Amino acid sequence: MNLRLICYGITKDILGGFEKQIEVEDGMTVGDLKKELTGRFPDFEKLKSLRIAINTEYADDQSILSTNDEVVLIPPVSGG
Amino acid sequence: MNLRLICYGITKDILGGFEKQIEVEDGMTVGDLKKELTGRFPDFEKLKSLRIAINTEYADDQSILSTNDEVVLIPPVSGG
Amino acid sequence: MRYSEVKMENIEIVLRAETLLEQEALDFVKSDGSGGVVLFTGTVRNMTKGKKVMRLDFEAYEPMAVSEMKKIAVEAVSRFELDKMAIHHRVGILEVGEIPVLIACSSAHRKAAFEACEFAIDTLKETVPIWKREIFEDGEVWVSATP
Amino acid sequence: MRYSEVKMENIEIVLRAETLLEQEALDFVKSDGSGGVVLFTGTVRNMTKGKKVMRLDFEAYEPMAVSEMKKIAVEAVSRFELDKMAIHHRVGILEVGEIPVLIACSSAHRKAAFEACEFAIDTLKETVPIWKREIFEDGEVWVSATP
Repeated sequence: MNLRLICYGITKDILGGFEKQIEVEDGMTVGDLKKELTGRFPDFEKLKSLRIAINTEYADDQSILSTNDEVVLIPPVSGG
Repeated sequence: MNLRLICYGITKDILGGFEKQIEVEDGMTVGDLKKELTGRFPDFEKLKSLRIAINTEYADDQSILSTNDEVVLIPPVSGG
Repeated sequence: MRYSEVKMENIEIVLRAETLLEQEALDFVKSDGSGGVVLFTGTVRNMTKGKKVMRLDFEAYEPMAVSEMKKIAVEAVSRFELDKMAIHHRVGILEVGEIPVLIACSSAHRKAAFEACEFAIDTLKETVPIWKREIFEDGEVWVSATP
Repeated sequence: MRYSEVKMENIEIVLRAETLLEQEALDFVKSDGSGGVVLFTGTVRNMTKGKKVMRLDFEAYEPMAVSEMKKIAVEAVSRFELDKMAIHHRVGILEVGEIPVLIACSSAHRKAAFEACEFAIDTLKETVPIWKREIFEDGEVWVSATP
């Protein structure tokens, strides 16, 4: 399936843009997506943490992704 | 010796005014003064606490009073 | 979107590119039944780890940043029995001395207000999807991204 | 005397009959080297123990109130490694919603600023010779004087 990733902060630099379309297996979990990304873009290993939000909520590694989700990469936050 | 007492808060009501001259023994301590006041004005027993300031500093019960001191009665404070 | 807001009876969340004003947050939380108000103001520091900071650039995943700030305020009001809480956050370019974040709360009990305000800023820094880049004379860096 | 003030490089003490302004205390403590400011604002509540308060009347033993507030600020700045602290206190008649006290401080570390602000208001309520009378519809009482 096709996933549209939205990138904030340093993940924008790593993926080379705010939006990125990638082709992944159907029924992929958030945990799998993180592994997939780290495989394709080794710079993810340098981050303190990487969380994924699905439709504006933090998702755990077991959550299953669907092609219509708004999938957002959340590197370490630094508001305040 | 003569002592000029300055009264704030509820002590003004107990002594009946902002300033009160009283005659006490020479070399009287702060602790003695508190006893003397409580003897003369039993309403002092109702207070949560009574501190005495001499020349704008809190004085302990052993401090010796002198006729030229600015002696101020400090009932429980309630600023803020 | 450069301006987001949630306004409930006892909670006010603001995310915007315009200057934040302490008085605005204080005015929201004040009430005649509260004995005390605690305000935390973050400010942009001129130095970080001994290096001169020129300015900061804040970006937010706006809908989620607003909903996470709302969660914090809802939890703080309930857990600490507050009267009201306001959380205001800035986005965009900020110069040294400007205010990225304001958190104000009111309560009958001042101890609860202090605890709630500290809880809110601590949690905001962990959960709210907002990122800042520090801009130095010779480069820039995403704050806290890497160890 | 209805206006007293101590102003040092990093400490500002004000005791006055005129309205206190949060922005005034905040402006004093702000500095480009501080990461955070914490402000505590006391306000006059409309009720006390279920009874409607009309107004409060504050009186101070002014020279000592100022010197005790200064002691608190000096200790807080040193113990919590603050940049600056301001303590402003009102005297005279205050209506419901008005501000009797403001304490603001700035620090590189926000945890220290929270602790220092709480230390200062807690200590002020124990040591600073200021007294308030609560004025009700049917009488008045010196607050905390008797058990």
